[in-house]
Amino acid sequence: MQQALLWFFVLASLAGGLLMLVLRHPMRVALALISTMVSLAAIYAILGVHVIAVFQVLIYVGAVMVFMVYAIMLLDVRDPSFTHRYSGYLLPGLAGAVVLVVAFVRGLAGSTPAVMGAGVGTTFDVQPFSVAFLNDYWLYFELTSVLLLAAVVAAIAILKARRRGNG
Amino acid sequence: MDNTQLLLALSTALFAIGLAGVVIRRNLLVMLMCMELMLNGVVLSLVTLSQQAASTTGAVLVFLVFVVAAAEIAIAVPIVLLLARRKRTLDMDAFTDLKG
Amino acid sequence: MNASTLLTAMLPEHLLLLGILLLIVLEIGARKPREFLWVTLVTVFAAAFAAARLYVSDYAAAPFPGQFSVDPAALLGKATLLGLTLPAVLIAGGEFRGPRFSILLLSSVYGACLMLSSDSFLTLFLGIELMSLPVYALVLLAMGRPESAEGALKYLILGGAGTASLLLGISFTFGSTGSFGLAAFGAALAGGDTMARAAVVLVLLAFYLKAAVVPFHAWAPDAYESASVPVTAYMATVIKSAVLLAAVRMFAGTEVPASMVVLLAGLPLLSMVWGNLTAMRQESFRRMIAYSSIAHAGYLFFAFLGPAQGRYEAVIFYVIAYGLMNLLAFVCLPTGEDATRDRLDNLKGLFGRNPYAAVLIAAAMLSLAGIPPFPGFVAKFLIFRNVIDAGYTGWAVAGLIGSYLGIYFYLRVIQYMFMSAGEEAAAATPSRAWAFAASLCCLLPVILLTIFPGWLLDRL
Amino acid sequence: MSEAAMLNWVLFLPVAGMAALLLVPRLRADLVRGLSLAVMVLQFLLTVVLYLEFDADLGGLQFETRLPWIADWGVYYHVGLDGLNILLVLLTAFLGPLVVAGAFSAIQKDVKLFYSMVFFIQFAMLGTFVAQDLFLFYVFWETMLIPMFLIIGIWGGERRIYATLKFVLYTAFGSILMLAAVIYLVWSLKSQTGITSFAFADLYGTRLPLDAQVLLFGAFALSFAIKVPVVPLHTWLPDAHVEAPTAGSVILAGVLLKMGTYGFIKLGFPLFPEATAVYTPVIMVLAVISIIYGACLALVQDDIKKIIAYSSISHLGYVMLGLASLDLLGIQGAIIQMVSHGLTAGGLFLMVGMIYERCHSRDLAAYGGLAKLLPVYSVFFMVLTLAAVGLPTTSGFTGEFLVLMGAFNAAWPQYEAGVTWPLVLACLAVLGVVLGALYMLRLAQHFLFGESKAPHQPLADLNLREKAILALIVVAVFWLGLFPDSFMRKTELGALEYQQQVMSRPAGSWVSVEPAGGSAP
Repeated sequence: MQQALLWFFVLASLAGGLLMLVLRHPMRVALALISTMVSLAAIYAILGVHVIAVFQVLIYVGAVMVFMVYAIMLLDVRDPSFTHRYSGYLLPGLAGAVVLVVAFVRGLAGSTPAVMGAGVGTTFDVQPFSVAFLNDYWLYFELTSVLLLAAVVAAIAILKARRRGNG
Repeated sequence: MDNTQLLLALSTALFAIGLAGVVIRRNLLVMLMCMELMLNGVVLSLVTLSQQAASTTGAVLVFLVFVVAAAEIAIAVPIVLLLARRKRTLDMDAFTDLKG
Repeated sequence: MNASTLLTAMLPEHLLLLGILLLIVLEIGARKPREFLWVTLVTVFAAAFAAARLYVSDYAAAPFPGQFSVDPAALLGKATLLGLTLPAVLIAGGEFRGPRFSILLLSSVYGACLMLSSDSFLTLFLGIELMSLPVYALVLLAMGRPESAEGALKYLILGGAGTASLLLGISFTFGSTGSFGLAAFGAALAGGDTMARAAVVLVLLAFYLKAAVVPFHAWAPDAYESASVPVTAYMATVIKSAVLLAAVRMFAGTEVPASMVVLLAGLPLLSMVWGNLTAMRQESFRRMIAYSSIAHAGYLFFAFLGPAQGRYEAVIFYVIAYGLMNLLAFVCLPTGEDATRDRLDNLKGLFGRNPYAAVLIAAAMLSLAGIPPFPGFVAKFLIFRNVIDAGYTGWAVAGLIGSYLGIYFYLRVIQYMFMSAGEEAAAATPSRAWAFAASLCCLLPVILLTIFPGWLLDRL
Repeated sequence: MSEAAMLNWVLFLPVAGMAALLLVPRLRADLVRGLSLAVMVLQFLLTVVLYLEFDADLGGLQFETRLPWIADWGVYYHVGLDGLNILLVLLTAFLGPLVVAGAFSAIQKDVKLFYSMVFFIQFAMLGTFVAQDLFLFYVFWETMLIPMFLIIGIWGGERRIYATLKFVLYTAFGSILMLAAVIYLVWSLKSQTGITSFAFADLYGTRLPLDAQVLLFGAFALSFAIKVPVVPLHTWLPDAHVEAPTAGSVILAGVLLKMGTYGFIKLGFPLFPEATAVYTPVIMVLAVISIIYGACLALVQDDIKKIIAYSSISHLGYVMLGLASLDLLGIQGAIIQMVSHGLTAGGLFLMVGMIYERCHSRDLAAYGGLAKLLPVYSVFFMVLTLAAVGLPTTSGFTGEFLVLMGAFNAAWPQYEAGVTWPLVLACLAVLGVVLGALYMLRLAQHFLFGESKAPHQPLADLNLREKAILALIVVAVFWLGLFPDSFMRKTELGALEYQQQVMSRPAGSWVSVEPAGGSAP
């Protein structure tokens, strides 16, 4: 049962990804992306890494994509990029992607990662994760806050720049 | 093909699809979403491998990726709005007029 | 790990953070926008001085073992980056009054410093992101130009794709070696299994993208042209240097295996040829510098072909020489409206208007072209010497011919300045003093390196 | 001052001159000119002292200075005089003041920059001649491009930008390959002996397999041959000469072209003796082609500067022939010929510049009967023309005669051994002398005699400054022609060392080596 669900979500996320390449309107592309993201969250849940599944839904679907959809709604529908989907790199781009997938899947299918089975099926619970994060990895906690600070200032700067650009 | 390999293959496929999207699509917003797809593929691979190895570091990295992705979007969306507000197109090919 | 190690080892970073916080406080508190630049200047200078001072005393410590450590090589790299940031801040004096520019710049430099000290891929990843994220906004800050937003967005999307590639590489490196340590990359490079090779390729591609190596260069000309002069100067020198120095740290002592030579030499060679050929056709100064920097990224990656112990010396000397000369050209650009300032035509007859600036730009161009006696020549010599030392004579000859292709467009700039008559431009604008200080900042080390390149080389 | 320091003084005086010019206000053109002339004269006087002090009976380097420059790489600031470069240094220092004085009236735009660039190129040229360290040599060699690029590009004629870019791109291409060869050579030395050194003396001792030598010599030779220029690579020269201002032409013809031949004699041949043996037939053939082809083209030109430019190609062909003959007389003759060509071609370019200032035309058809209009000018012109042709008692005769002697000396034993082509080449080179007489006399005849049709009459004859410049050159020309002994004494040991350097190491002499691929006649 679990295996069947896993396969279902794998195929669903793959289909969502492929749809993103062919859909015309950005809104539909966004919906395809959201379905992929939700499928991935489901996969994480099946794997038992609930923390990440929750993050995936909260941060990606909840924040990022909502923001994105909001942006799409403000756009001009007559934009030529809505009707012409592809740039001049269509064929080389697709060919490159196909080569990439074939090379990686063929290469990786043969080799077993060294880390396989080292600690099978460990789940990350919120509590041990938070403890580890704040004890052993607090450097990253600090750095993340600097990063977020920079991002906030950057966002403000862009918004202010818009005001100046309009005036 | 066991589950790990299946998921690694899926993550590579999502990464490649996203990359292809960044290269072939014309709309900058769609390109942005394709880039997000690449990141999602990467997260899948990270989660799969670090879960296999029971690595806390991997989980921390996944968390960092989420934060960074959110920060990137926090910068990208205002830029998109800025473009839309100024009635400039989101067409990639429209920006190539300065190419030389 | 005790508190004093924590304080000393990260002193440059702490100073930068302090500056950022101070600026935020000032922005909330103060009304007058003028003093921000001083704060930035003092911060960058203090951090640079701290890094240099620690380097001189051969300081090494690991406050976060396996995550963050400093050694003299990293400290010299940080001192270089911070020192190169100084002129960029100085020329921003006339253009950016607000604190946002300063905060973004400082956090970007913070990220660059972080990269040079990283011991694990997590730190490296955070460093790269912290360095790049503020720059996306900085590119846009010019906004005198409508293209800025497009340039910034394009940079962001491709930068994000690069990040994704780096992360997948990290993930595969972990898969094949079981470690997130930076040293795992060396192991993956030496190891032969498919996953390790895929990891190396992906990580390398990410670095190529960040350093703008053909065919991952598409963002560079647009972003460089969109940004205003100080930001372009910053991107072309500090960011490129940080990426390359981080790459040196990542490669550590690993020799390049024969199977990777084509990837490590082929794309950079293509980069030189394409960058140099395309630069010839540009009419915008910043776009020309963008293609020139694409070519220079090619030279720099050639350094990795050489024997491992010579790599750091070659890259850091090149980065210093290249950065100084590039900045010199930027700070000497005639002042004026950002868009007109950028046109190459604007340089016509510059010698008649401002001989000091014209001579310095000419020196910068000749150095970038690798013509002696300027330091650019010594830097190029060092890189190609290492490549020949490692036995790749054929690649070295191809690379030298690739570098020859670049001579023409650098000479064209000189031709515009000295041999064409230009219309009399408007008189100087108020930022003159800043620009002059910035030019002195670059000029003195350049003179030193021109006359005594050995002074620096003997110390590396 | 100590003896060794004096050479450094000579070398760095132009730098001091540049620094001094920096302090002079931009608009005080007279002060700039006077100061430049004073520095140049001082430099020449110091060089004369050096020349007199140079001991002809001592082999090896004199006035040597060796200081670490990039200690890490084994690069030294190493300069010195020997029999091969002493005359060229003297020539460079002699032409310096004449170039400066000759440009007094011709250069009115950006005077300060102009004289700075003249100083700059003087510095680079002297440095190239006296450098005894390959890295230093390369730095000076390449640096030379910068001032020349500006001199032609700023003060040149209408097509100056095309000409100057062509000049730089041509020469830079050769230099790039030479750079690869330099690195490879030093690396080979290091892998053989463990020493990292750029010193000529150390590099002469490198032993490389023949195929590596052939490639490296090819790279060095390409760079030098472009500079000389040897015939298929010469196309930049007429353009550069025609478009350059007078001073640029004088520097170019007087000194810069000798860089190429000096490179062969100092580096190309002695570094790769076995490869030299392989290449000698090719070089001799190209030299003779240069002699004949240059002369033929000079015969049909209408532009006076082009005639002299093509004659330079022809004359430098003799130098190459003399060097490749590896006969002692031939080598010394080549050195004398370099100096002589520097004097005559430099003088002729100066004279063309003087008439151009008066009539603004370089077209041969526009002139005629100048002998009546400008008697003093015509006398000087005739003397220099005859010297260029190689009339006995002038320097041109000494040089060409010695070179041809050398070529025959080298060819005769081979002829007796049954190899005829060297003798054929030597005979063809003699033909070049005849052609030379033809084009020079054609020039003199159209220019000085015949119907007088010079534009812009009446013309002022030479003023005192111009007379003094030309008189100095003419004195030098006759001195070198009448008393070549003293000059040849100074070069004798140097030439001998060079000859031994090249001849000692090959298994047999170059005679025994088959011409590569049978391409030689």
